[in-house]
Amino acid sequence: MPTMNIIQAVNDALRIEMKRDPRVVILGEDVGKFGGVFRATAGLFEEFGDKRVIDTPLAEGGIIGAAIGMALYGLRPVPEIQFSDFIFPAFDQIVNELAKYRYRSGGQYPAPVVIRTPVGGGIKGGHYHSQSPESLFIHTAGLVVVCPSNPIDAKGLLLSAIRGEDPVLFMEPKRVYRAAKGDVPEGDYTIPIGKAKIVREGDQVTVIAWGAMLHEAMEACEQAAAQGLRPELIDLRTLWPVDIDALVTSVKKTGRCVIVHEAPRTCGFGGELSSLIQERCFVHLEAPIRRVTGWDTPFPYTLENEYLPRAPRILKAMQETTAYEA
Amino acid sequence: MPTMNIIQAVNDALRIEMKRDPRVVILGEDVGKFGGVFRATAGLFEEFGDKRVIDTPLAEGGIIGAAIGMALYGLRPVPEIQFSDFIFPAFDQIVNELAKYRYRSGGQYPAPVVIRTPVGGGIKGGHYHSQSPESLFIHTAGLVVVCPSNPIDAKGLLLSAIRGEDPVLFMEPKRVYRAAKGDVPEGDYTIPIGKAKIVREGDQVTVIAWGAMLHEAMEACEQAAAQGLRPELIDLRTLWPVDIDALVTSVKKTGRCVIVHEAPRTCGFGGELSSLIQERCFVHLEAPIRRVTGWDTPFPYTLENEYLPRAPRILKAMQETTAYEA
Amino acid sequence: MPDTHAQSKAAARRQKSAEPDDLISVLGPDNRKDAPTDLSPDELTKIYAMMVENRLVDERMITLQRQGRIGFYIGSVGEEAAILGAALALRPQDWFFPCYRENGVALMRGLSLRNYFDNMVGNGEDPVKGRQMPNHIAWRPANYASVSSPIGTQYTQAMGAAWAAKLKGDDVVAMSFIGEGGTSSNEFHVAMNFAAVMKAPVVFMCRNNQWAISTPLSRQTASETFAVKAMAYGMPGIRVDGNDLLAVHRVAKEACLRARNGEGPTFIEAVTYRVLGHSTSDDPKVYRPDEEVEPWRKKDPIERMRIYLDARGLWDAKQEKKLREDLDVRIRETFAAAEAAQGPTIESMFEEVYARPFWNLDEQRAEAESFGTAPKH
Amino acid sequence: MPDTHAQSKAAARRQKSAEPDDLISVLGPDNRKDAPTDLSPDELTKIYAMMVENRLVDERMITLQRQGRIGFYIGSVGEEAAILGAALALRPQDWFFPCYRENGVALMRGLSLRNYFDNMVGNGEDPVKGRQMPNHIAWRPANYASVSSPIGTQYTQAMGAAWAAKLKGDDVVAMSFIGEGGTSSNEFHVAMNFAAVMKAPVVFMCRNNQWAISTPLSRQTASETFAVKAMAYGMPGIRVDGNDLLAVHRVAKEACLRARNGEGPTFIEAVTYRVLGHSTSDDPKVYRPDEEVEPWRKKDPIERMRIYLDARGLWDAKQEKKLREDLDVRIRETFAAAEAAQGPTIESMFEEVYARPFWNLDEQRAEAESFGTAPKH
Ligand SMILES: Cc1ncc(C[n+]2csc(CCOP(=O)(O)OP(=O)(O)O)c2C)c(N)n1
Ligand SMILES: Cc1ncc(C[n+]2csc(CCOP(=O)(O)OP(=O)(O)O)c2C)c(N)n1
Ligand SMILES: [Mg+2]
Ligand SMILES: [Mg+2]
Repeated sequence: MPTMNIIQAVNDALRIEMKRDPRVVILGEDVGKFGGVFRATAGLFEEFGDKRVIDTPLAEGGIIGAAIGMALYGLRPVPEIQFSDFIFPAFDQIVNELAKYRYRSGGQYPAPVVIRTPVGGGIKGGHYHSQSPESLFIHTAGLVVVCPSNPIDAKGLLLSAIRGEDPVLFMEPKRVYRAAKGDVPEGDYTIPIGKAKIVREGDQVTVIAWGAMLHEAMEACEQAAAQGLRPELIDLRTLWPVDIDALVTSVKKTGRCVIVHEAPRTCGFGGELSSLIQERCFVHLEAPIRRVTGWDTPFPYTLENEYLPRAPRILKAMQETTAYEA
Repeated sequence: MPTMNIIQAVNDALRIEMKRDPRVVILGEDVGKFGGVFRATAGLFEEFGDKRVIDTPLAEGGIIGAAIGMALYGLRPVPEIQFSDFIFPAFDQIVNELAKYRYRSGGQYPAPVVIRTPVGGGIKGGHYHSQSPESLFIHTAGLVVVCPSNPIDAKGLLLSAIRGEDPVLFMEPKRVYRAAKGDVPEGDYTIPIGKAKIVREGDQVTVIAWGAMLHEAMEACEQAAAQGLRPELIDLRTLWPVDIDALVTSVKKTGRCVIVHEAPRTCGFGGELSSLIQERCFVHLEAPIRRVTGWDTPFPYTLENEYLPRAPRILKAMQETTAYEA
Repeated sequence: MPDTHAQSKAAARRQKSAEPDDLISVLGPDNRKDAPTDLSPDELTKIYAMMVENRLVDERMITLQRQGRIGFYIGSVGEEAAILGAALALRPQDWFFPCYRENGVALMRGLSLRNYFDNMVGNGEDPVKGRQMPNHIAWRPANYASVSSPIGTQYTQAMGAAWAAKLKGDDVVAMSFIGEGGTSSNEFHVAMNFAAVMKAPVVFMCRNNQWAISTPLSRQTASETFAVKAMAYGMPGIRVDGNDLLAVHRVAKEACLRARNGEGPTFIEAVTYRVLGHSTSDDPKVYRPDEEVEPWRKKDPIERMRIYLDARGLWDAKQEKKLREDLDVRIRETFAAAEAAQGPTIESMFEEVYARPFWNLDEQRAEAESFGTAPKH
Repeated sequence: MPDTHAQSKAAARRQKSAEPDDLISVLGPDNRKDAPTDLSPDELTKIYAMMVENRLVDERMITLQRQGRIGFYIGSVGEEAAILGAALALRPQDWFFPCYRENGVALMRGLSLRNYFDNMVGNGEDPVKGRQMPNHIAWRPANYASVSSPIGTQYTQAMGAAWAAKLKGDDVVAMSFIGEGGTSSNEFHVAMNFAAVMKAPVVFMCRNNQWAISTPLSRQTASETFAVKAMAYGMPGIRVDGNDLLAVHRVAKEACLRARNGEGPTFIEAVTYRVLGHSTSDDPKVYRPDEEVEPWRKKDPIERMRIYLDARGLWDAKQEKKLREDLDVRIRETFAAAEAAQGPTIESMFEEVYARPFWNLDEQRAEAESFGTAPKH
């Protein structure tokens, strides 16, 4: 099995699916000859030509609006938004149009568009190259939201997403785009949407993370284990529909829970997860569910490492949560 | 004191502030001669002229982008978005620009824009005239979010908002625009941003609501009281910054909590409130915090009364919550 | 350092630039019987009957809305030629992306009157299952896309569908409508621009009915016409008398041919007038004088067609009477049936959010069903 | 039913329409010494020195970025005439809404080199407090608005500020810049349209440097020029040689005068070229041949001005040498000082999100401070 990083895995998935399904087209800013600013579509223009890998004018609303029309017509568009920070000019097309198209047409018109976009901080990108907007899209009924933490999941989930019947926001954690490497199976395989993965088993505290922060959580878990703690670490992989069974089973076992994400805390996905778990595991909870998140500020430039929920903060929350006595 | 509905109270507040502060300008679609599709700006065009009450081209991004420029320059723009469902073409200007302008300029450029917009369902408006998008804006650091439930608060809060230094999303509950009446003090008064109001005192269960759903919650509380229950009902009034002290004090007293909102449940503001309370009142909680909300679907047309969290659903949640024994 | 290449191109453009501002008319002010058209007598009387049906349906629905029997209505009174004349240029395989006044096109392309009324009452047989407001329909068998309220979004989607057809090599054109107010929207710009760059086979229709709710066109643009906007995109812009069905049909057909020939998109401004309020929620008396409306009533597109058909001997008073009487009966009976149909089930509220409901929707459906149907407020 | 009013207006428009496509040049291909200008010799040498400063700063920053001493850089090499020539037409009370390549204008309007470099390293003395990437500055004393990355948003805000000035009756003009790629954005459209409808006193500059990262201008528009887009809005559109400082200054000054005379906005396409990569993150070799770049190096706007000044006897090799040496020292010393300054405090991360921090920010600040500064990854 070849060793790949996330960019290569995404590229591999796109190539496989474009070969398999002539309906798949890629469109976006600089995705063609250049192969995308992160090179995720590199080589596809050469292989599949300018009718299937298409550089567009600079307008995200046009990219997504066009993709919707293409999907209605029967194609399988996989638009790229260069940075998720620039998805907002397309927000109306995503939230009012794409997410509601099947429902509002009485089921006559599915709109299976898979929007790929890099998310998150840690690359010295400041406000506009670092945001994690997942909760806005999870709040929007009609969208599937995916965020892999490693190349194996990235490839398998992207293949599932493109073959699915629902619109998907496929968030790629750019901080570990190259750093997260793995032995990726060759050829075709899928990883199911909606299934979390227990990355590390334990029985004292459940730690929930995804994307780039999964790696911080992993580091914190290792440090905790070195101190004799037994955390259970869950990689959500699909944010919506969240794998509620996996979460409930784990928290019923551990009685304690720490949720990690990069986005600002208030109205972030952590609040939803905390509520879902509290509603379902009330009698099992031995400590308050904790959230370790980005602060409620715009994403800063110089202090990004102080902004992000890095391992020391996660570790401390785990320690306090496991030590908690009512 | 004159009896007013919410539209009249909003109109009154705008008139008072436009007289007091020449920097205040109103802009939006149909706000001028027509006085707005809900007539909230009626008469202001005649009184203050076309330089201060301005009909714009049909582009919400232009309305908000212009308002930002005006605020930077020193005016106090109060743009209207005709329905909050149509705020999304302006989403980038609100989320990436307005909310971050003070921060990203190192404090050099405050951008005090107050965006007025009707929200919520119950008027047979279907998908596109019924949405409650508050959680998207609460998630956005830099914005204040307000939603009054009655004319007295509407007037006092709007005056506070326009006099404040922060950008505000001022959500007006259109379902009770005319139905919610009250004796509104004449002339100038303000109601502080960030302070909730205990609408009904009780000690068995805390019910949290705002806007149009406050009235459903009130009805449910009355029915509950008739059955011998003693609910405490809190009208948030300001959604962000939420009055955390009021919530924590109440839930520490009651040990039980029901949160009500119209927006879809998943990643709605209810999840945030539930988490905040759980984090702070863990040992006091005698039952799981419950959310009674809109369903996780687009807002439907015919079945809107089955979609909205009406009194019977709220009542049942209160009953179950108070009856809960671990 | 003059860029001579651009300059010679520019000179060529200026020669063509007579186009965008001329108002193309075929019927002319007198609706002359020798007005040229390639529509056959049969096609002419059919489209005329369709215009009348559209009008009578609109009028009836407005009455029913006043009676509280439907919740809302937005019609196309006075704009039938601009709408139906353009759509008449389409073939069955072509796609149509409506704004919200083009319901007549759905009927013309085969949506049953019954289904149209099902949508008006939002019953369980409504093609969109009672999920959207009246006039917000979708009808896949006719490639009639879903109406949505947010202004302009349909233009961009039409561009995407047309582009998809081109990529697939299909002989398919997409047509979309927007109001003149909608030309101010984001969507107008990106749709026009992408379509021109990609040479997508799309016909962009603009109903310039001169009002956007209470906002006059002078608040939408400082350009002399809307048609001229096409020049910004390097696309032909056509200005046509929107109350002249023959003229609208002609320019739309030419635009379809250009699209099919690989020449890309066309923008057509159909100059017409919104003689009624914006919708049943609006009262235009507040913002515009009746005198402005009066002259436009005289230019009623249905009346103009009737005079023309009459002059050509293709139509007479007897036919007119019968058409109207038949329609009246059909509309009343069909509406009564739609009104009597069952509403959508609570279960249906949770379906088709996704291809299959997720666990949260299953849970919520069960909860909603436990409360049954809510009392109406 | 021809609309004669619109037609006569249209005819008038067509007569004027020579404008948008002509490429206005003053220096001409030979940078002739008799090129007319109303800039005084003193102004000319000053603006020349400013161009050189801008260039040397850019070059130095790119080097420092390669050395890992700053995180990112985006400069304006080759586009200095388009940028500084236009801004030179502004007065102190005028407002400037930059895209991200116009930092030279901040320097020209009084931002200290030290503060500029503070922003490059994101230290605690950075005017934007280390909160934004390099090149994303704001400088209120010069009415220099905040740079933000999302393309085009500055155009709409500039329109709003200009409109506000007009509403207040102030003699103030706003100028904004966008790239030719940015003309495809939503913001371009709404900004241009609102400005024209409201007759806002704004000068819309477009640097047509022919590339948007890897995307050539042929993928941004099917129109022959960008200037022609102004016609869609009923606004004058001007096309100017963007490497000719005298020409850019002239048309910008005329546009400012129109704005001040109540004649509303002007759109100016400055034709230039992005001779380097998009930013330090980009490698243009992947997508464009070097042969395309070469001719543009010969049209370097600084070189052209130098030849002109030289010919007029206003500049010589000695002055050139001294200017460059002085700048080099000043840049090195100033950067060293900025680099040595303290970083922003953790507390500063929580300030100015709102006028005063809310309870959540107070809580979070305390938590963040308890961890201190994070180890760098
Ligand atoms: C994005 C958006 N903003 C506002 C509205 C509210 N609205 C509905 S129709 C309308 C006016 C549209 O005018 P025009 O485009 O001229 O079309 P017409 O109704 O005249 O056919 C407005 C402002 C909307 N539907 N969508
Ligand atoms: C809304 C948005 N989308 C995408 C980007 C990413 N991006 C940054 S610069 C750029 C190209 C801009 O090209 P152009 O407008 O021609 O300006 P230039 O860089 O050539 O000066 C892109 C796509 C962005 N900053 N904002
Ligand atoms: Mg109109
Ligand atoms: Mg460019």
